[in-house]
Amino acid sequence: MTALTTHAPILLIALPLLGAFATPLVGKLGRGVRNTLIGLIVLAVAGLAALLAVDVFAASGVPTIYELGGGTFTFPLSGGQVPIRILFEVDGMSAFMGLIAALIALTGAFFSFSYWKERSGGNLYFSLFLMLTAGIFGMVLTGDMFNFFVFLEITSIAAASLVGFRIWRKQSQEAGFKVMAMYTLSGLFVLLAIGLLYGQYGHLNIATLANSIQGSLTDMIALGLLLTGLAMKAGAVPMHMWAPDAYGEAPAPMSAVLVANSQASLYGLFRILFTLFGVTISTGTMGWILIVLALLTIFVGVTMALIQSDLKRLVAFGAVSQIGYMLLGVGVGLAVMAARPEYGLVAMQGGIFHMLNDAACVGLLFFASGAVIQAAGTRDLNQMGGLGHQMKWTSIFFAIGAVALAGVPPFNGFASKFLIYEASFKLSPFLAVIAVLSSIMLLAVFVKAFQAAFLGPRSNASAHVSDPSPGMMLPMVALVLVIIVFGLFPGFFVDHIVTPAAKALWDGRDAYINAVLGG
Amino acid sequence: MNIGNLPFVVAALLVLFGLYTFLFKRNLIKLVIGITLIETGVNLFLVTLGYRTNGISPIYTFAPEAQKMVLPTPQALTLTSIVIGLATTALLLSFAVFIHRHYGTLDVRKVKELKG
Amino acid sequence: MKNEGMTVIVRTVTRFVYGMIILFGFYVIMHGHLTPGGGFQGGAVVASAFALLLVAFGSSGLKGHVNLHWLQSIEEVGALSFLALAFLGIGTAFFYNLLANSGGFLFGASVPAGPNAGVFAAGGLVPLMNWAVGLKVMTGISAVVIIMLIGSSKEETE
Amino acid sequence: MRKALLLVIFLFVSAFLLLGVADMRSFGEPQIADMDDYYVAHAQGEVAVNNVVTAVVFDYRGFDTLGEATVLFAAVVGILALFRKPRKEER
Amino acid sequence: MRGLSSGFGMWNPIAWALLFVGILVVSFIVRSLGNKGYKRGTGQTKVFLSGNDEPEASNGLHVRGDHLYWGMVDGLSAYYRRVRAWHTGILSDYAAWFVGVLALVFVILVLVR
Repeated sequence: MTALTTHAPILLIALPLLGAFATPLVGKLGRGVRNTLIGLIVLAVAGLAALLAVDVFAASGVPTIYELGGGTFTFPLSGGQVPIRILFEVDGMSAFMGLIAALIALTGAFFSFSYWKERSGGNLYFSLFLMLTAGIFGMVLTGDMFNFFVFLEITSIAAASLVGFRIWRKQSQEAGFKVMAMYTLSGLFVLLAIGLLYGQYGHLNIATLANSIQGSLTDMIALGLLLTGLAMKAGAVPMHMWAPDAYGEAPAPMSAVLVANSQASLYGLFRILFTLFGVTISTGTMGWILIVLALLTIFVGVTMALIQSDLKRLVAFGAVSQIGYMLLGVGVGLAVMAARPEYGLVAMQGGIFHMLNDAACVGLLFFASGAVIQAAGTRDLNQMGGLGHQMKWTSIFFAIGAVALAGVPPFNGFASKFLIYEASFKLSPFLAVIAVLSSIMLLAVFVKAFQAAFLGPRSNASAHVSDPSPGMMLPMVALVLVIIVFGLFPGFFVDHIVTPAAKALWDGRDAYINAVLGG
Repeated sequence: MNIGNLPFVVAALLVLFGLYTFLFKRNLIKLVIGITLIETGVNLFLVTLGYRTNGISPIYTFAPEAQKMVLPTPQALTLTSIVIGLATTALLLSFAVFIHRHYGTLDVRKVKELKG
Repeated sequence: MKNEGMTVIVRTVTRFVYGMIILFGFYVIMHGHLTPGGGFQGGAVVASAFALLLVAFGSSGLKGHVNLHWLQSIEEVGALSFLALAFLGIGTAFFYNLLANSGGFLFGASVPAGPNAGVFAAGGLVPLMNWAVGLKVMTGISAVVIIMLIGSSKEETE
Repeated sequence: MRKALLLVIFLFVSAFLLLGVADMRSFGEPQIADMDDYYVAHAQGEVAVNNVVTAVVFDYRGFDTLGEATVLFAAVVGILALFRKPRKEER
Repeated sequence: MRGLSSGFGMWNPIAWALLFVGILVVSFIVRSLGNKGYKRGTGQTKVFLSGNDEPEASNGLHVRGDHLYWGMVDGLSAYYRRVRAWHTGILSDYAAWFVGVLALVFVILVLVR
């Protein structure tokens, strides 16, 4: 058991990679064998992520170190040693992101088994899915800048291939090209920034870099490149335009995974701002940059969602707007970090808790809309109607996901947004007003989608549809359960999962450095 | 600011040429070329980072005695980054092939089915 | 345009050199731990020989000679064996090089410090990984080139 | 008009980037190189390999190489997926 | 079960649920105090549309997606015209916005710090 816990970080990446490499071969033996293998792998990954999270949260702020190809040094280092191998450094925030990735990977895989059953290229689809999962885990667990870039590129390529996976749709190809181009652009600028940092300090390990960073002009240029590149990969307005294309055109379960991918980029952004640069930069200025990006993201995302007539694209713009809430929560925390008032941590808790809630709700919405589109045979909201008569459960799930995402009590979205509203109100009432207003508009958006798709009289077009197969219902039920449980007991989860994650960013910089370099 | 780091400036200029190509050209293939240029610039930058004056390549087989060696890490990073660049370029070009098949054009301003 | 390949001169020269290119690629892979090069570089060299063949003889000249499924399977085997080699050291840590300096039969020899003539049987997992990656890269890049050529030439004839 | 504005912004970015690069340490004189010195000094002893770059690629930073192999694999799988033959009902 | 507390506000879903149930009970009590003359199946249950008959359920009755909120979209048309024109769908524009934000961030970081 202890060996499993020790090796959990690497197994979280190696197992999906093993699956990804083996899937095209195993797929030749038949669909059942392949699905069994993938199911076992995602279940194992979910178990390992939970195990790792329990282990890390129990350590009360001391990050877990895993040295790849280790045996040279013991950590923390002492006496002039420097980390020479790639390190995994798992603190509360990494473990929290691992939980999100595991939740989405688990539900996405099981949803895909039924969703992609009748389509071509199933082996390649699952291979890419597993690589995307491994990439997300790698991004959130690694403690090495260049390793982070490598995983960033793995997610980029796998994600773009999945976006263009419906080769018979021309929009899909267009979205694939756009996404790949933008991801590559952001990845290359991130690499340039890593090069700048390496040239200055001769290291690639985040903790070592953080220990020696000065805040010179070159560092600031590197920070600007990292900030912009990762914010674009997270989908912050005004660099969000690829995001609705990608989320809208990818297969429905993969849209959920893409959202988790954006959140992993967001994690990278937070890691760089809080841990790598931390107090060497003016946190107030950086915080306000994040807040401005957040407000734009929230408002533009919601208002654009309102006028969409494509169901997937509507949900996609909703997902874009939710990225803004995370940015807002953490941005408020960063803006007040120098003074360290009480509400800074509350804002960070809200922003980070919202990541998990957003993953569950947006995942549910994408799953439900995928089921709807498959049943109705159209993506156009203007041609739908009356589906609720036949698809009772799907419509209920869609409604739950929608009200939870819009922040209607008593669901989980409200719990996290409540913290964001309260804390951002303390910084400036204007922020809270925009946030609340946009939440209300988001509810309006989903009322539109619900009314147009599910309500209305029975029609000939909607007569022969039915709820999807149990294989697709089960993941949706799981996400609904997550939403309800997190909504009913927010205090418990904030205390035990979110607060360690928020504290790891808020005041975990020294612990992060000391875990590698010694006190 | 010193003249001694001109190689860094040259590498950054290559990145900027690529960015210019990406921003101002209309043909999708030229956009891909722009990305490749950025990539090459970044790789060149990484390699220049590792140079040590009068250093030899970090390989001991038949190496001259008692010489300084250049830094090995940037070379390893560049190797990784080159392969990543190859993969992205290949994927982008495949997408371009399909866009041409579906849209009949490679003009970036006409490939805008997804808007609004 | 039908893809029939290039002139007689190019074809003849290609027939002459492609074997040497492949041989050179294998040499680069094999001596990756001693001389400049390694799995990636050697794999790319071998793949360039395939690309040369494709350019010289065209995609129509390729039919029946290369099986894409086989290429893909070999690539997966290469990737899996690389992962398996990395898993070998999991007793200590992932990617632990447990064969280096072990004195054993498989690349277990030690290397004298400082410049030397090179010890072939040293390096532990490194030469094996070179082979795995080389296998993966040569088949992977060849597969990419072949797929893209076949795919885009199909469009032109349709 | 928009193009001119974009050009100005682009030149602005160029200026900052060049400034940042020019402000670095001078070429050929890395200030801190303890990690690389470790590789050069210990590659023969620890990995038993003469080629230090190979030691870095496959041993010290081997995980990056695995990631890189994955990237190439992902590209091949993605291209295979793009050029696959869709089923009749999917066209 | 403890709820959330943000320093000056609190949220407890269990308390909220209890309150919800309480309000439900009160509204049922109020409802039961109402007029007992109500009968199902008579003219009393008919929908009252200014004295007109209720139209037959048909496809034309369904309010389609784009018809919802047209008033709001119309009212914000000045905003929507701009924001729609902004989402051109052209890849070069995507990159242009990226470069624009990069320039802004550089200015803030280098000049303002």
